[in-house]
Amino acid sequence: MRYTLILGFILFMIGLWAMLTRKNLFKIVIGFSIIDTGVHLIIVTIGYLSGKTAPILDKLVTPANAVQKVVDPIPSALVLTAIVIGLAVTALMLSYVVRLYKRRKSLSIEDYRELKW
Amino acid sequence: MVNPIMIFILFLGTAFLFALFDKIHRKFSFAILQLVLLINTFIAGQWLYKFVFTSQTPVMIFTAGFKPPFSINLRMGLEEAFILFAVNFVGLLSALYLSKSFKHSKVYPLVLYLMMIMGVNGIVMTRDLFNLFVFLEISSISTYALIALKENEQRLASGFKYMIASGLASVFFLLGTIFIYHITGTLNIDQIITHKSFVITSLGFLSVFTLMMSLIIELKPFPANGWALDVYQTTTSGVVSIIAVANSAGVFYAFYKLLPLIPHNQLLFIAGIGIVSFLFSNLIAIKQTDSRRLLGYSSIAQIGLLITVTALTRYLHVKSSTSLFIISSIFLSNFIAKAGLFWIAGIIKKTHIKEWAILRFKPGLLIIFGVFIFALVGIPPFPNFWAKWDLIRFLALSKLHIWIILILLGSLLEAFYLFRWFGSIVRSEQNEEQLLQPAYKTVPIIIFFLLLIIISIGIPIHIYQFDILPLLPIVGLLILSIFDFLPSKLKAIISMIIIAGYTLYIYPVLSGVSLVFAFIFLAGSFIQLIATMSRKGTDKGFFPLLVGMILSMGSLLVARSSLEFFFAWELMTITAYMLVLRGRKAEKPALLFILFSLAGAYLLLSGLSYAHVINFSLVGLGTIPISAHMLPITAFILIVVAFLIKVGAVGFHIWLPGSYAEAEDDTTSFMSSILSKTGIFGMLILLLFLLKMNMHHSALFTSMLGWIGIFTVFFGSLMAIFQEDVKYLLAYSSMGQLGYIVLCMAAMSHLGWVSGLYLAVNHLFFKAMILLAVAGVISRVGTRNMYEMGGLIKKMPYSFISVLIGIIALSGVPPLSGFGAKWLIYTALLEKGWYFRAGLSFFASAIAFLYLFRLIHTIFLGQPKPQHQNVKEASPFFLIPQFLFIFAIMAISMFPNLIIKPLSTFINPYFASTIQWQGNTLYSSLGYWNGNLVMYVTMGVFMLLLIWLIISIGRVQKVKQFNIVFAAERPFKPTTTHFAHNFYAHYKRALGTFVRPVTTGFWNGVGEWISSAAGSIRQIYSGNGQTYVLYILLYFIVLYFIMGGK
Amino acid sequence: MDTPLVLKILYSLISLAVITIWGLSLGGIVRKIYARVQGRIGPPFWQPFIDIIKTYGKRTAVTHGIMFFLGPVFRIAGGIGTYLFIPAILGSTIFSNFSVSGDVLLVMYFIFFGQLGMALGAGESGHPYSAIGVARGLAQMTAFEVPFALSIIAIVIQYHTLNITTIVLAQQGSILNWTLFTNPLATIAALIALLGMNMHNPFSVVLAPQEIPIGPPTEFHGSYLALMQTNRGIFNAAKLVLYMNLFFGGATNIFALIIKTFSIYMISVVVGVSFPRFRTDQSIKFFLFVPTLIALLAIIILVL
Amino acid sequence: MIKRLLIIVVIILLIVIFLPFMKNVILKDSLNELSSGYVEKSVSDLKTANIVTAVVVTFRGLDTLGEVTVLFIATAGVGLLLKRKKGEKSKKSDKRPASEILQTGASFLFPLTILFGVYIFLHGHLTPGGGFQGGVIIASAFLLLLLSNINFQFNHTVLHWVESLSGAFYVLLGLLGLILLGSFLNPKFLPLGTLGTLFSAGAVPLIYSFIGLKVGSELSNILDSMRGAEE
Repeated sequence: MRYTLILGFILFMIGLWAMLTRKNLFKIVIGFSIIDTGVHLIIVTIGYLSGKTAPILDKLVTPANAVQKVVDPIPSALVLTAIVIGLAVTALMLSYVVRLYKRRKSLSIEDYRELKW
Repeated sequence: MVNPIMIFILFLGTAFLFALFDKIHRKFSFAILQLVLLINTFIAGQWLYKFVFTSQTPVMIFTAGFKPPFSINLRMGLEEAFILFAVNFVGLLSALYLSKSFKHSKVYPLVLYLMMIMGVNGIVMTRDLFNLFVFLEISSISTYALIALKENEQRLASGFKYMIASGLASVFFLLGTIFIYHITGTLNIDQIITHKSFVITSLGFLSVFTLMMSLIIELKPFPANGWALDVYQTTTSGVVSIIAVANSAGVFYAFYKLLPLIPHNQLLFIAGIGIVSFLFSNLIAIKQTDSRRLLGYSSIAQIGLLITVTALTRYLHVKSSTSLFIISSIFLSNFIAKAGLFWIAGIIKKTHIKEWAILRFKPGLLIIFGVFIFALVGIPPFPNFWAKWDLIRFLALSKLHIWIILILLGSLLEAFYLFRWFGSIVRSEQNEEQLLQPAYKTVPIIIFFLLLIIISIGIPIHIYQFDILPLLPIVGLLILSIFDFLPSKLKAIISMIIIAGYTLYIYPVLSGVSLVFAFIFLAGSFIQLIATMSRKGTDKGFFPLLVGMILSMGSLLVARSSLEFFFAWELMTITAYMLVLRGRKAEKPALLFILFSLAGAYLLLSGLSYAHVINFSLVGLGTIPISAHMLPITAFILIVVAFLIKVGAVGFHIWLPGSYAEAEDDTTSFMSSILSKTGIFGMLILLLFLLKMNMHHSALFTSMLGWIGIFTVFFGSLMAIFQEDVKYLLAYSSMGQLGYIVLCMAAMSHLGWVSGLYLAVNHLFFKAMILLAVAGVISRVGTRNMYEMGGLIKKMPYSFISVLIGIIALSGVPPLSGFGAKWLIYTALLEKGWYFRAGLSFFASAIAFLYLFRLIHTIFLGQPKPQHQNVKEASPFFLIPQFLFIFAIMAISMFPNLIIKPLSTFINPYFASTIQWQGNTLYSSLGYWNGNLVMYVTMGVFMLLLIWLIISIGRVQKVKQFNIVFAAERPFKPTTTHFAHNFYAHYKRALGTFVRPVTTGFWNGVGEWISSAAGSIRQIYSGNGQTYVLYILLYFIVLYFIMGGK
Repeated sequence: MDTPLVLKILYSLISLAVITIWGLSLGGIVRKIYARVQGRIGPPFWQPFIDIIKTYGKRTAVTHGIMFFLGPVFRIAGGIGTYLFIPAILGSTIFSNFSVSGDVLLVMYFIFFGQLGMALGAGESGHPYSAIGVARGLAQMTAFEVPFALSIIAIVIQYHTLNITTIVLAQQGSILNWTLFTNPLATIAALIALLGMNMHNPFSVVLAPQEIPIGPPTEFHGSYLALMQTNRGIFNAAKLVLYMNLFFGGATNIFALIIKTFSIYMISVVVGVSFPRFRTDQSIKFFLFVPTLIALLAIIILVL
Repeated sequence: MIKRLLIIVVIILLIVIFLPFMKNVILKDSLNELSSGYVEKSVSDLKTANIVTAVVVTFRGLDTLGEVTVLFIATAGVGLLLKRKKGEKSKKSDKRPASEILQTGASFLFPLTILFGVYIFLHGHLTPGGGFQGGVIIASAFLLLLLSNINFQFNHTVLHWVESLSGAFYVLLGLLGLILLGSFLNPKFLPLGTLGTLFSAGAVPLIYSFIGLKVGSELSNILDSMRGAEE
């Protein structure tokens, strides 16, 4: 599953590229989201064990053989939290962008740099 | 004991229900909020109490009914309790501070506020890596949102920058966490730390590096911190104080918790990150004019220092209790002071630091402001001082020289801009403005102020086992502060009583040379205090500081350990600084004074740290067996330079003239005649050590010292003659006289020391006399320019007499005591074989005539000015001490053995005596002197001639001012007839090259260079959020390669 | 030392009287020499006595204040004191004066006593020329003090004492024992300094006739001036005696004293008549350069 | 241009630095000690069929509480930034109403979606999904409503009560664990039941239900705030 790992990092870099080069605030936020997604993908990959199934007991996965049959439940649990947190941050970022736009009617990050030095 | 998990339950329970509470009434919900914070403060406080005062061991709290690593656990130990208490407490106070904002806002900010504090609580307690991430996010996200409180465009822009930077940091954290989990198979921090050997693999290192970098970026290291500065600059005060202290505290603790993951050999890099941040933030802050941004830089610098100290103490395996003390003291100073300063910023509501001048009209707030600044700089007794003391000692023991230099350099930069700010407020000329001080805003500030004071007094007593003796200066200062409402005369009397009492109290401890200095410091002060009675009104603040300063000097004498000595030294410095700052135009000079004094203090600190002796003091000297290598050469040089700065030796003298001249007139007299001797006292102790331990090359050092002394004499005297301002003249004169003392002490012989001490005492007499007389004159004529005076002998004859006696004593003309000094000096120098130094000092003492004549002539003789027609004699309060000193001078002139004999006995234990007495004649190996006989002969001849003259000429007519032989005309006006301005033009033509301001130029250059460096470095903060992100990445990359990522 | 005090005072008075007469005559002689060099007849050598008697006789009309009044007293007390602290003739009880009260350092510093008092008195007169004169005088003094002090240091190194009598004793026996010969460099430096002390040309800018009438004493007249004129004689002689003691083997009798002091004085007179006047800054530079270097050389040689 | 180049360099260097993450990771083929412990314990001690749920709600319950809090904060933050104050009435919207299809579809789908959401969180301990997922589905139902009906107004009172109480009850359940069993968020104070049935896993389904309600109402709240900011 190394491919998904690498894919995760590719997403990371794409997001970073967006954050660093796009001037539009929305696009920067989207870039951040992409990074987040990449990291989530990485987390899930870390928990994946090839050929195994979701850690939920059912007919196939019985209490007796569960340990051999399931993937690591921890990263799944973690990614759940991470996603929610990512969502929260994104929501706030977007709200900021909305407010900024309301105030100055500009979405370019270059227009918000009178604070410096 | 309350289960710490209750903190979360309380926070969350109320937060979730907050919307409902709010529906009842805002007052109700706000009360709930405060109640929650109060209870949590109490819970944390209770634990803190247990940890500090009982032998409570840290406890682990498990959740979910499982043991870790299966469940998340929390820890409550001393560190946690300490930070939680601080954070919840500041949360409580800040909530109070924000009460008005909260009253008119939506309900959300209150909820966010609660959650932010809870987030920090969680960060501190949790022992699970991912849980740590969650709590970090909780506090960050609520911070993001709170920045928008009282929204404006700048807040929004800075908040957005903050979010993208901090968002990136949290992504790194996540990345690090998951890979650490992958490697170790656990998320429990304690388990991870026990498995930390995984760090050596490249994957392991990268994971830990990514994780730590995330935290470090959240700690806002230079230069990856532009976003944080914007937030500090814009966010509303109540919120920013929480961000700056509580949030940082949380993140810092997370860093502290995870630091064991860093391999030992990488710790220095981490320390390097901190020190870079500390140095550069302080450097750039110099250029800062926006008060909030300035505080932001200072916060970042302090966090940098904390990082450094934490990493270094871990690197050095410092005992945990000690390292904890150092870290928590630095932490606490910044915590309290920064919160307080940001709160004050919210009251001032001005951005530019100069506009803070309105504080001047709020003495209470100004004092608090000053105390906070002192706490940041590390002035005793505030916690930072103790931390610095211990820290530098450890670094010195471990020979981490470069770190000492960097830390002290950064501290000096910080002191520079903070004191510059303080000075500009105190001395600004801005008019009074309306300043609202609502109670809800002032109460938190006052509480923190009191807290700081309590802690500051608690530390020396509890941790360093100080008894009352070294703390007496503070006690004295406080007593006088209580009586500050009384009129000056009364306060002067109280001060005199206190000083007399103090002298009696310490008298049993004094012996030998310390008696001499006790006489100078305490008796000298006592007499000069009479002069302060001339102050009008209540003159608030003067007496507490003065008494503080005098008692600190006394403390120097009776200090038993290096720490006590240094404590008294710093206390003296800061009180003196405040006194100087009281002068009307003293802003710049006072800044120079404190800068050089602090630089000196830091040198002293590092010198004492390098010394392998813990009682560098006169009392301590006797209690320990002295061995060689006690004072390594480095220590010796550092300490001696520290004292040379205090004395104002050439090269370090540029602080001296300004601060002596611009201080209030009676203060100048204290400073010049008394305070400057503390440097001599210190040097004496140092030389005693040197003497006892037979240091290698010690002859070379003392010889160098001798040259420094004589050049100080020479340049001091030479510069004095070109001054138009009487106080500048006297300041340079002091510099010269102190140079003589240094020269004598450096001679390291019986006669040398006798003459040094003799001169020290004598200088007290004549310099105090002259300065008080001049103070009296200035108080009447209202100018310090000598050429604007003239002919005052007729108006102020008594002042004239004391100046006359003073200059005769100073110049060394027989028969007065000054000749004794000269005789002793030359004899000592010639005995020692320092011929060239003796020659130069002849020259210098001849030069002294020039300025002395100019002094007396241009003020008292020559043509009186019309505007001084109605000038009266100076106040008797000025005259009484002068005449007491005249009496003293006359006494020791008539009976030199009165003073030389005891001095000689005091020196006897250290050097074999080379002088003998025969009656009143003093014999040295080279010559002899009978002061008594000289006096009689001179007086006899003089009186005879005088009587003869009076008899022979009978009645003479006293003529008016212009009745002189002036080319048969009457001179036009006194201003043109009074030959005073540029009196020694010809001398300047001949020797002007020597007084070119080389030193001043040098120091100015240093200042200029630092300032422009700061100016160009801060250009990196372009204001563009994307650039800041780029910096973070670059920072990440560069550090990765520096730390040798594999 | 064992002489009773009254006797001691009496002796001093005698010694003082002798030196006063000699000092004043010396002044007269010099004026005569000056005149002759300049092709004039000049006043008789007893002219100073006449001058003094005349000025004493004049009514002393005005005073500018207490310091003005005290100035001349200081001045002459300084001159007399200086002389009294120097042992004038070796072995003579009468001429040993009050030299028991101090060594050469005392004498060096006592020289300032009169100058300071004079400067103060002149200062109170309020006359700008006085102040200018004082400024120049003091400035010049600081400069010639340097070679003088250095040569004294050289002597101290040489004889290991500050005691004038001891120094003189060490020079007895042969003319070659004189400091002049044992330590010529120091002597030369000191003699150049003497030119400054005596304020003859080229270092006469302090008094500078034709420029600032007579400098510091401008406002003084009558008895004041008389006192100062008397002092000029005493003080001059005292300095010469000091030089004689330090450099020229001292004197064992009054004639030796007279001859030696006269010869020493002639040196500065000769220089004085043959040179024009230096500006103050020039003379400062001069003193700090040539004689100082010579004196330094003297010390260096001795130390090595 | 230089900046662009710098960015490229930075990204390349980051890739270089991150290489060990991609290269050196040894992908495992069996559970590590901790996770196999989780699997065993959730079956034997907690009777929770969905092991992820066991981890999320029980073992790492504090995380989840924090997670809910984060969402709660986000709601507050968005509310602070975007929500209009009372009385600050929105201008009459001149947007055209949603299409017929959307309106009809929405009114048909809305109750079903809600029901689905409730199902998801109620069965969180048995099947994939749980409180968060269920909550999101419920919120999406409201989103549908918002899209289809431009004049739709949330009943804020109900929303607040649901949000507040569900959160408070969550904390209360955790507290009960503390009081009854001595550790916070211990769900075992309710009977554990039999593995794989609805009433199993102690308080987990209850907790997840509250989480579902809380998340649903919070997200709806965010939607409401964001809509308020539109004009």
